[in-house]
Amino acid sequence: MIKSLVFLLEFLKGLWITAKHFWINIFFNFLKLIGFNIRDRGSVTIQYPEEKKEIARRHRSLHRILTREDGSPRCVACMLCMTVCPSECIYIEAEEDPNPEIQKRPSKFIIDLSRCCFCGFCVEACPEDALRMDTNIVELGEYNREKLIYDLNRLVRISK
Amino acid sequence: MAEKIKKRRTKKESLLLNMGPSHPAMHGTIRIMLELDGEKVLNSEVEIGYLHRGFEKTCENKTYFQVLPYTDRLNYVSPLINNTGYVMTIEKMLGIEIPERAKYIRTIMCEISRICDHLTCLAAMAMETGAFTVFLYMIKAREFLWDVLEQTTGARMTTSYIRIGGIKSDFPENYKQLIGKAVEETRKVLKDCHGLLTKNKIFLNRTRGVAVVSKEDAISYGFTGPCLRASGVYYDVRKAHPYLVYDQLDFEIPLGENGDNYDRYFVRMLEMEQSLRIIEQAVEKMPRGAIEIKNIEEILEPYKAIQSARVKRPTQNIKLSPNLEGTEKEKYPYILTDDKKYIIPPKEDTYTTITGLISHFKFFMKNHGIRPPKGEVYFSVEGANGELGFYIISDGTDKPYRLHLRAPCFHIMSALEMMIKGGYVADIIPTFGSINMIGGELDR
Amino acid sequence: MSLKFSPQIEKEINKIIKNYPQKQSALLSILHLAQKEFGYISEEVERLVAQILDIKPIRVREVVTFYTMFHQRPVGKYHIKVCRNISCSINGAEELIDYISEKLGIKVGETTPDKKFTLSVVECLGACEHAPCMQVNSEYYGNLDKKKIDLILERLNNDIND
Amino acid sequence: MERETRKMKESKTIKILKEKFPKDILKFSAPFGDETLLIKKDSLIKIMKFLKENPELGYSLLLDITCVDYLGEKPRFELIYHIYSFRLNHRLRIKTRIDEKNPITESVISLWKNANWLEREVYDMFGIKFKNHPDLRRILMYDEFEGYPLRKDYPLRKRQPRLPGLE
Amino acid sequence: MIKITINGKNYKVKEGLTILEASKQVGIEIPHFCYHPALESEGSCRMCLVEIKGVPKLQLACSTPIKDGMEIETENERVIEARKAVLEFLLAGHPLDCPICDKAGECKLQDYYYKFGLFEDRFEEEKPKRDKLFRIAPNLIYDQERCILCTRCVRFLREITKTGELGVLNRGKESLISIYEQELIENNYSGNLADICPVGAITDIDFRFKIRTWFLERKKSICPICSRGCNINIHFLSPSFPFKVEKRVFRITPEPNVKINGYWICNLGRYNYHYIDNDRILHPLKRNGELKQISWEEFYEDIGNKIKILIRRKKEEKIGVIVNLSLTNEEYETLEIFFNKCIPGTEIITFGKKSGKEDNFLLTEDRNANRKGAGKYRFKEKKIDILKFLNKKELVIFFGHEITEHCNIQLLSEALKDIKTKVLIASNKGPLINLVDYILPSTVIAEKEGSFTNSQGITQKFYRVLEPLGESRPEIEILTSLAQKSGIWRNFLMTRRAG
Amino acid sequence: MKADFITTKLDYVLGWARKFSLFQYPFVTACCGMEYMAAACAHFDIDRFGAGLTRFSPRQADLLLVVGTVTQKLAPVLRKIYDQMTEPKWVIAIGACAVSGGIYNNYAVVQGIDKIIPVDVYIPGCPPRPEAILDALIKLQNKIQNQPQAWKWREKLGK
Amino acid sequence: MFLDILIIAIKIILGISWLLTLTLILTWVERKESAVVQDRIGANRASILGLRVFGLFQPIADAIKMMFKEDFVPPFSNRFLHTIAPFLSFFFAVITLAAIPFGDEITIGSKVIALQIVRMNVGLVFILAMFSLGIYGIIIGGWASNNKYTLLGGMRGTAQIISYEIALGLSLIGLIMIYPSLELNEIVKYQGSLLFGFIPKWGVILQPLGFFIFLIAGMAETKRVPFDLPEGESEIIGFYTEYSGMKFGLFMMTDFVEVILISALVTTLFFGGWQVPYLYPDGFHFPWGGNILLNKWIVTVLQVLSFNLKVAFFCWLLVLARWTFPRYRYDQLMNLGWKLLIPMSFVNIIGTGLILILV
Repeated sequence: MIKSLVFLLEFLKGLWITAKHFWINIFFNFLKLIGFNIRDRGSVTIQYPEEKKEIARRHRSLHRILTREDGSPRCVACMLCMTVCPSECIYIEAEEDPNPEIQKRPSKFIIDLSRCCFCGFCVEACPEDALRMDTNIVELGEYNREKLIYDLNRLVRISK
Repeated sequence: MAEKIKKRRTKKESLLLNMGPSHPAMHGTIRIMLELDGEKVLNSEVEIGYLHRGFEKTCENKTYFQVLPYTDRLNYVSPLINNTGYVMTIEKMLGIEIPERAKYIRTIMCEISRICDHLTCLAAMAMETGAFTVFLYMIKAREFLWDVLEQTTGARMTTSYIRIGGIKSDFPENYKQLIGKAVEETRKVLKDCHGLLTKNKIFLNRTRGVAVVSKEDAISYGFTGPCLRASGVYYDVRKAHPYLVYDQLDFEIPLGENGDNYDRYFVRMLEMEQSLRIIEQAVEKMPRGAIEIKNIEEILEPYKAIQSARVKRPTQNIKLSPNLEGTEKEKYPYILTDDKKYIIPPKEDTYTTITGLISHFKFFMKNHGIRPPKGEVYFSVEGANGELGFYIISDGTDKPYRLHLRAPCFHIMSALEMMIKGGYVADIIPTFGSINMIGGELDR
Repeated sequence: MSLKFSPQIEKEINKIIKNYPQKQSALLSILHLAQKEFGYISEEVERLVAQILDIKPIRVREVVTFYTMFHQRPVGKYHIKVCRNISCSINGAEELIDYISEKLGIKVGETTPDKKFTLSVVECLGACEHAPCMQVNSEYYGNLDKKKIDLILERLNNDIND
Repeated sequence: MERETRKMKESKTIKILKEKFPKDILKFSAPFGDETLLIKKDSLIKIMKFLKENPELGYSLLLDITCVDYLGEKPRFELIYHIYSFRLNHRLRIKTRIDEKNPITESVISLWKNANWLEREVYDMFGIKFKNHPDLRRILMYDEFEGYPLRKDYPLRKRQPRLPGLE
Repeated sequence: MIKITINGKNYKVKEGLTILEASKQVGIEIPHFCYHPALESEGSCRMCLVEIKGVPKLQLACSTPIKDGMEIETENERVIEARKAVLEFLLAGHPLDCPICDKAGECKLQDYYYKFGLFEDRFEEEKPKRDKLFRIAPNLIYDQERCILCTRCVRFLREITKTGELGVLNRGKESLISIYEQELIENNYSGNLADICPVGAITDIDFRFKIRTWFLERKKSICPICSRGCNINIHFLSPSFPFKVEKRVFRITPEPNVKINGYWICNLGRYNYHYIDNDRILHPLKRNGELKQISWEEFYEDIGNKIKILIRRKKEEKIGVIVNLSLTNEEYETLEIFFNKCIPGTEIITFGKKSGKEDNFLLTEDRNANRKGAGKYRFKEKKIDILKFLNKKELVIFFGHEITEHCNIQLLSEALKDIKTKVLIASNKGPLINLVDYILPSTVIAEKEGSFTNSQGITQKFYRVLEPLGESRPEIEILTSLAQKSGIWRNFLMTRRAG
Repeated sequence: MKADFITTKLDYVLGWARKFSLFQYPFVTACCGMEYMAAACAHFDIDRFGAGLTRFSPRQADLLLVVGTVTQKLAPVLRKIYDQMTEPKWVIAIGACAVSGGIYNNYAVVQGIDKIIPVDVYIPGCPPRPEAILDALIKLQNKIQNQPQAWKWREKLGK
Repeated sequence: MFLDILIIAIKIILGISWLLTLTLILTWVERKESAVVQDRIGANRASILGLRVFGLFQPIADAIKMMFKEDFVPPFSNRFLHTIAPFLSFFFAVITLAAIPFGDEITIGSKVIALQIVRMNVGLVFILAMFSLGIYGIIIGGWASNNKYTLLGGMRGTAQIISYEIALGLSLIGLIMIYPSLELNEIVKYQGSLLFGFIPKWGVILQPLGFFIFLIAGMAETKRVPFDLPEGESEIIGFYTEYSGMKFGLFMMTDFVEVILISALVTTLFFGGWQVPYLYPDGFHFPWGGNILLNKWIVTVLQVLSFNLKVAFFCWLLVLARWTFPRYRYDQLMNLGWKLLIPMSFVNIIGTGLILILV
């Protein structure tokens, strides 16, 4: 009998915990509603499209290709990113550049985002600092699978 | 009379029920064929392999470096432990010693992962037994832990953070604060969950004495990790074959008594507390790194540096891209081994010197890169589910000849048929939850 | 090819060639002669020499560019050759080169507009004991410093006036 | 100090084994410090049983069974057992070679229960059959699947879809 | 034979070798840039320094001959230190070009730095600026900044081709390699310069930037361009390359074979590899008004029946076979069995490619890969009036398009008009395509195995390098399958077995 | 004319109701499930979009979330579940594996679920962040709102 | 006569609309409360004309969507039974409402109108009877779906409801022994009197054990966590696995309706129904003296409000419990019902009897 009383108490304790959460959250949510935003209390929910969770500086998000001063991509098509990419989502074709200092430039640079695993190896492999994943764009959903294939132009445009 | 009843019983048709693979409690990757007598399980057959992604075969076609992301996705709840296990196996082959700070960081990361894993496991178990709120609390705590991971590694889950020869990057500057907050929040949640589950009569009823695995059975089935310890066997790779800095830290291995679902739950709960202890100790004891010693001024954009290095090597510090933060040259000696053959050279060197550039290319090019000596090696770490062992055969090239994973939950899953036999249909769920089946690791 | 050696020199060349078992070995001597004849060794001269010796002109060019005493362009009256090899460099040759070029108002390899001075930099002159040193036409000047150079240049300048 | 004692123990297992089964052990090696024994295929059960049941050794935990395909070598396959002793705190690797033409070996299911699935996996991935196995079926792949994916001569990307239109 | 000691081990080697050659023979690699087995050693790179006991200074392995009892150390600290120093000097002025350099991956600088160097770059001075896009030949680009002045190229042109277009100009740090004025290297072996350059200074325009070397695999084969039978390496895209690319073969390099081609191949053989991927016939085609794709089975059925009928009607002479001179010995043997032995009476004529110019080195006049081999099986080129030959034939089988080089195509097409069945077995598209009814894809050399007998009479075997493109099949397979369908199978088998 | 007006209004209302009441069937198999959990939980709270209710019966679900790798062995199951769902239904492919096979380009994995079932929104990422999942949900809601709502009486009203 | 019918019709309409509105709100409450308990926010984006109102429109969206969802009948099953099951379930749940009083009688003119749809002297029995009829919906639905899981669910549900029905009934016997009538309004009225002069004679005070048993058994009747075995979302998915669209919606609504009804019953039987302590038809009369006299309309409003507030509280509590506890196992549930609740209710009956005899 005492045992079952103890159990009953445990039930009540459980209810007490949830009720506590309930009332505390109600209280602080109400405060938030009328304009007093007390940090770290109340619901932790981030109301997504309006407010966004701060993305870490180091976070690997959508790729972009950086450009030189004249707007041409910094990439010299060394193909290291293509080599190291474990998901084989980067494809590059190279061509000659008349400038002897550059010599080589990508004629095709395709990232198939649908395969990308966001490991960041391509960024680590890039010896020219041409590729970065610091756009903080993570909302990459598309209606079409083809749209997930990013070509050179699109990747360059992101950085602007 | 009794015999007659028995006879009639045996004549009775039993109900065949197919559970999974797309069953809410089967995590999408398990199928159990049940032979039921009412709600009692007479017999069962567990079918796995619905998440067999060809990990081992794929790895045979990838370089040692490229295998890293794949290891992330084995036990995807605690990727950093997988990383560590894989990387340390390679290190054992190469005979590299890594810096002390890197070891501590690895330890902290592993323990955070372990907590995440246990949280997720217990959350799922609780959810499947109906305690939805506990699930949400635990995942909430995990979110705080993941914040630490995200700030440090650049990804929330699949981090690819542990590297052959060390780690990818040093902690961010505010790491103490971050970890402190995560630990505090986790403690809070654990307290709540203890209140909601640990002594709750319903939960006790559901888990106590259910799916009991005796010591002998546990060993015979090759259990390791929390499930083995729940059966009362003292075996933990961290204690038996200490790696990283576990021998320098003070922690205990909680043991269960009965080997039932409750013990498996409780051992995990206690282990999380131990892990929190380990994290706190490690943060205290960790040797200071460059982030704590020097204030690094960032001056030059990398591209400018590359441009000017064509003429003359720039002398200013280079500001790395945010993704590469934590890998500045000053930090390198603290987080990576000094054997240059197996690590990516610091980005500053790659950008500005020919030697760095050559090392960089050598690391990344196919058929170059990391090439361990010929031979075979087995190394294991204490994964969240048990002994996570990597068996790698190298043929001297830059790709593993064979890579085999000793998946802890594979062994535990093989005992599932035994564990659910004679129980109720409803018992399958907490039992299944308590063994923490992770598809990626089980099916590989 | 319109360019030709004078018959006298041609004779001399033939004589020199005979001294060697292989024709090509006479290259150096013939180049000396050629420089004497034409003042400097132009592309045409190179081709001429190559034709005489039955070798590729590039070999002639190799020799001509290797030795600093051969000029590929017309030089001034005084050809100043400053050593920039190790001993001299350590002793400040670089500075002196800058100084001379500043003083003469020309860059290395150029000739003053009055066709008097040509400044060039050369590898070791074999006078390391006097480093830094330079050679003007066939004369050596060692242990140089700015003062000394002033003196030498002044003298040379005056020399012309004489 | 501790390490030394451990070394002693290691040699103890090997010593006992070498004494007991002089003819069955083909090769002893310790690559990267892991003690490895290559034994004859037929004496597998014998040695395993000894290792498990000998009170001095007590290798009661079967860590893993796996296989390697050395395509082009003879015999082609190598079975690898990792066992662990709580008593000695020691891991041991037992290897045995299996011929391509007759890939059958004895099952260790009578000693360890987890051998059931482990051997099924080896069967599934390499096509090695185990005698006395109660239920030798595919475990990770589906029944319609032809060939053994982890063999070296199976192409990485050869798909055998269960639904049409998946290549 | 004399005794020497290398790294404490005793070896017996032939007399007269240099240390480098001797250690290479016993399997010890000494790093080198300027040394090349076919060229005279110059000793300009200083990479091959080794220590000889009793000699105070380190010696050049490439130019020091061995002596009896010599004790050589190639791996001790002093040697490694010296190598490091040499490398450091070489790298001091080297541009940061790995990303755009085609040599990356097979560059000796990279390899040796990784193996012996791994030092920190201490060079903080300005790097020299030079000409980076210097065209030295129609097919070659020279990068002066990358050059380490090993002079392999200069020596190659002087010693092997004896044309000597290149020279080393200036001296000291100004040294550079150059052509004379605008006189480009225009010999038939210039392509080899890109191969022998140990760094990326000389790059081949044909290969430049097409692909990175680490994506390529190489396999040995035989060059089919002339009757020399040079041994070559075909560099093709590794099967593990994850993307689908039309081009499979990216370059051809020589495979050393002292007896035949030494270390070299000519430009003709080097650059004429496009036939492997371009203009290929991919599927069996049949003309029924217009060309339509058919299956191999259909073809075997059609032609087999035709042959069967002709044999039954004892009109073997109505079958005409026109063979070229680029098939393998095995194929000739099969042809011989098929047409000469099993269907005696068939008329066979042989036409090869027209002869070209020979140069004095490797390239021969005869542009057929296997004239000698064909000769062995009695396939000899004779002057025959083709039109006469074609007269009153009912079935003609062409192997290759070579016949069109020997006759007026107008006349040929007219002559072919009367013939009922015309079959072409060829790997590439050509002029005959419009004239025949059946077009069958056969494989190119790189896709089949067999052997060639070169003009010197050496028979060389080669193996399959690439998978056949499309539905193409080796001729030997076509003939065998055809034999099966044309009712001579048993005979065919027996003769083959007997042969 | 009037009928048209009514149908467009009804279309709008129906679209509104449907987009805010997406009962989901999570077909969770692998890694992305962890992020999906995160999206469903306190910090991101997918319930805010009215898509919080998970129905583990395909009959009741409107939205099939394919979360994680689909292997060849699992493909028939996925197909069956899609077929079992009642109209109207939508599919979101979450994660690289579901979209295209991701890093697993080998013998065991289906290279994109769109070869088995039609997909409305693709989310790349391995795994995608919860934000990406929520964003995709908003994109799907837009799509639902703007697409014609097929319903029984549409034809009767004279289209 | 006509007036009577009109009044009853109005009452029925009012009652049902009250119930349905409350149901819809309860679905919202369920969502929001669970969210807040779990540190979330919960559905709040369903907006009409840009107004979000804390997601209050969410239930509307759900309802509209479900109505237009494809109606699915599994092949090889009885179409009629499959269709009728949810309606049965819903009907028997809603009809229970008839006996519940919302307030005291009001008098308009000469007409005395009970704030209760039907006043019947077997109210309590009627309610119990209707509750137990509800299982037909479940078992028919479970069987007609032609699915093993639904069958399991249906069987579980049947067994559960039947066994808890007993406990539910027995727990009330104590009350019946005390209260003078089976008519619910009478019971409520009785609870208006005071014990010892100051404690309201609410059922919970007279029958704490009975209340406890009734609450648990009532929760079990609603088939919600921790007693949601027939649904058992993560085990057997539930007896309505094969239902889609509005039929499924009906099952869901039945759940919520039952929650409301159980709350209403608890309120009525144990918490004084519409009674406000010390409130009499003419106003407050506090036992410690002092009166506040009120208009009779205000009193009525207060009473109805009080009833609604109490119902709301219990709804809140039941929802809270649903989000707090894990789920029972089938055999444990049976154990709890048969071995704990039923004996306890017997104890309760005997104890009550003894006390009644003694007092």
